[in-house]
Amino acid sequence: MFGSGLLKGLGITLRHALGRPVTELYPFEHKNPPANSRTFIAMHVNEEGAPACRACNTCIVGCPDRVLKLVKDPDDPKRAVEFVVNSGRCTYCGLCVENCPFDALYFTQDYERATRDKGALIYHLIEDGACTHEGEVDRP
Amino acid sequence: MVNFPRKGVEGSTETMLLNVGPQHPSTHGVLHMMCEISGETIVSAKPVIGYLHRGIEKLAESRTWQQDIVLTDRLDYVAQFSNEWAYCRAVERLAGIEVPERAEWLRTLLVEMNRITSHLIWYAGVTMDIGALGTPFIYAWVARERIFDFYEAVTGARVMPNWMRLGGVHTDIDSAMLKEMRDFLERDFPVEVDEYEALLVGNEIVQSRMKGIGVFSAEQLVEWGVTGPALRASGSERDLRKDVPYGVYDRLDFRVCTDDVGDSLARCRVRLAEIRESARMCVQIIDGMPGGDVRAKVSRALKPPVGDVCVRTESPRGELGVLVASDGTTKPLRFRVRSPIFYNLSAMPHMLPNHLLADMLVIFGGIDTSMGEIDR
Amino acid sequence: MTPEVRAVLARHGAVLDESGFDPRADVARDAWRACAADLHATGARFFDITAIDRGEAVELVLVLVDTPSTQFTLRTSCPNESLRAESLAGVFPPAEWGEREVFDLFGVVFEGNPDMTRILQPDSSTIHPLRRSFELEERTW
Amino acid sequence: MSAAMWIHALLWLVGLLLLIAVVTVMGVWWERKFIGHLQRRRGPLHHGFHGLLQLPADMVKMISKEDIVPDSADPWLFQIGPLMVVVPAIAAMAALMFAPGFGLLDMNHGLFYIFAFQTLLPLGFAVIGWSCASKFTLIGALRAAAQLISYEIPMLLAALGVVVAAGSMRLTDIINAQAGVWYIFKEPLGFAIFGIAVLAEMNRTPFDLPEAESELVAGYQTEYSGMKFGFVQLAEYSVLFTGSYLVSALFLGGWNMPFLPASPLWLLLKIVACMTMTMWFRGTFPRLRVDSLMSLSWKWLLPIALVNIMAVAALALALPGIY
Repeated sequence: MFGSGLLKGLGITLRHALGRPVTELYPFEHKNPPANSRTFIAMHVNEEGAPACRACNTCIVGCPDRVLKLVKDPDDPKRAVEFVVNSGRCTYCGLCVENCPFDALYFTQDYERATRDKGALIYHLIEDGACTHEGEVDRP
Repeated sequence: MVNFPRKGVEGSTETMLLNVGPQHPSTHGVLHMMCEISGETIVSAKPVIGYLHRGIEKLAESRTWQQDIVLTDRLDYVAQFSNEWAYCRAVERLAGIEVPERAEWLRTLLVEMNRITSHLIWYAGVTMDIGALGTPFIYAWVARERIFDFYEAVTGARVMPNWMRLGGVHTDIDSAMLKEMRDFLERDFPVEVDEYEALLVGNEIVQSRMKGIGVFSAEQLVEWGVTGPALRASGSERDLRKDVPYGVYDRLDFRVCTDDVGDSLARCRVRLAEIRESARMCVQIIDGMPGGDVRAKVSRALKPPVGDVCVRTESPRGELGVLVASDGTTKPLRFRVRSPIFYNLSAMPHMLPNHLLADMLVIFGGIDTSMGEIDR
Repeated sequence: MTPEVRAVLARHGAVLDESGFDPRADVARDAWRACAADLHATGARFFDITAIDRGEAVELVLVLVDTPSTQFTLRTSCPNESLRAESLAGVFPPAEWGEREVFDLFGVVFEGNPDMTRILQPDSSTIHPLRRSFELEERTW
Repeated sequence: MSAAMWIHALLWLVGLLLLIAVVTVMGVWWERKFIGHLQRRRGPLHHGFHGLLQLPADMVKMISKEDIVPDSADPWLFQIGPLMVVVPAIAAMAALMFAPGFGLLDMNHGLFYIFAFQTLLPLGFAVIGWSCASKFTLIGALRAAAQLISYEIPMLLAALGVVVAAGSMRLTDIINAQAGVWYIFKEPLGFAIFGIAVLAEMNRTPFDLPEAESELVAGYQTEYSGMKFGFVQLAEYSVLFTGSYLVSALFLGGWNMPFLPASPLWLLLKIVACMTMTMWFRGTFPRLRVDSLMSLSWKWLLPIALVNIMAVAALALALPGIY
């Protein structure tokens, strides 16, 4: 019958209206991304508290977007003095973490670093040879 | 200036040039349609593209074979896995890489799920275009978000997965996740598709708008270079998943969804049927999934032999071709994407004349544009 | 590859090479359009038209589908001194856009194309970026 | 006219303007909320009780926005266009009766008066669409004019059936005549036609072609911003209110309720129900195409409306006690 499709449509929408909304109230409710979600890059620390990076350059070569910068120690080519991430360019493809032969890099579970300042998107993982995790935010 | 000679209508008053887009609510991105209209009837039309041109084909030449997979995600950003797979298949063929069995099954699984999400985007867009305020849009989005949760849990990203690798896939899917997917696709999802169908195809207003609008025969469409669901709605059985089986399609029991009416409503029916069919296929794949490795060892500095290869795959929008040429170095000599929508859109000047302005959106919906792949 | 296609290719003096992944047929530039038109008459369907820059020449690649499951490429070469070829837009309608793209990105002019203008880049552009001579700036950190 | 009458009229005028403001604010809020829930969203939520203060905030924003006049627009027509829409829309409300003897003007031809002013709306839309010098607004305006004019005829004919049955054009008489049986039961066909036609007159889905956002960006109001846009919105909600009022008064018994004493509350409830109905349609249906819209009016509604009015007249003659 003509009109039955219309009535059925009205029924569907009404049924949904009486059901529960699906919206996530984002700033008020936080959703934790799954464990392997690709977000911001961080650096593991070994037992001595030194960065796990062995300055092998694999991540730099593998990165499609020139996001990472590494400065080696002139005395010890296996030690990184500086490791900088320009996350403003990062496409979160995950190739650096995947390629790292020492598993030094990992992804944080932190996705809230919106900023008005592009400079704030550049953060150090290693500064003066020591691991800094200033970009990372620990959420309870 | 864009070359657009007006045809005019004999014995009529002056025609009017209407620029629909590039900023318009219903051009799905940045498509610009130059329409010559007489009243509300389209006399001639010309799509103007390129507003989203990012030069991906050029960028690919300065990246290594592996890094280019990141770029393929960004071609057709609603059918990411299809693009990845097309590219990976082309390079694997060129370099002679064997893909493990389980990886093929996993790839097929996510590509079919991707077909569902891509068609859900089409559904959302087409209902919006014909004037439903966005209710069906959001219903489609809810299911899509659910599938995107699976993507994120599997690949680590929702929209730009970068999951396939040359010689396999990046991460395996554990059996708990597979079961969750199966439950959703077998139990909850078909019920939602019933609702989509009732709100679109079952609605009398939609029928009055789409029935008999934009009727094209399969011969016409093949001549114009149209592929995919738009062509199958006219009765053609062309589907590369059957014609040139790749992945594990030859081991799945599925039918090619066709319709012989060839109007806009038939195109809607075909896509909705494909959503159901893909969900059915996903369940089959999950049931038949073998164990084993998911990734073959491939050198990071891969140097495929000199030569070129063109691989055709069936993306949600039609026949996606990837042509890669190698000069024996770590970077491609040429990376060419034969975009299905690029050629589908090129048929627009043939399809639109003598239709009303409102029909333009319906016909657009029939070929399901996605500017990311048209402009590359 | 169907016998009809083989016959057409042989008639136009194409050099057939079936050692690669797909059969490829190289024709002279003069026979480009005539060969494509005869292939169209055999029922071969258009799949894609594109180009590969070989340094001293641009190789035009026309991918055609002869049976639903097989494909082959028809190729011709345009030396850098004369980047022009006959248009196939009259034979295969979708080739109009494909040729416009090749013109835009490689600079090959197709004679007889009804709308030989740039398609992806703006009309004011003066470059043909997919040529190998067009080098991207080195990406710096 | 005496001073008392002037004061009476002035008070009513202020009251009606307030009513329009409240109807617009509450209408927009309720529409957003209701459609939000239809779409499994929550609608406005954060300002005030369930987002009630969102709308006053939006109004303040609208008033304080820059008033943009396109370069090529006709400056005069562009300025007076919204007034030409909002004035008839508000003037039509002067004849609404909310309870026996409670209204600005209890005219003995009140229905005629309301329709007369609603007929002026297409002129305002045409002026708006023309003055912007934009093709989208022009198409929207022409669609609005064509649509409103074609749906007026079946609407009037359907209303005429009620007038025939009630024997009066005074709204009070029409509503009081439904103290027993509502006209929706006596003239279901007339109700269906009137409902569809009023939906089209109000530019509501599935007849919202003049502002079809997927085709025409925003139709005739594309170029308007700030408070001029606000005026057009105001007019739309006034028309929505008037239309819902007419459906409730002509067919749903107005302030009458079976087994319960007559009260303006029932009228209000019915109006809200009618408005909610239009929002429900809006949340569910796509829109018609422009040619099927026209053929629906001229090929279907108009002949059926003619049959309807003849049947009603014949019944009224044959069964004077019942009809």
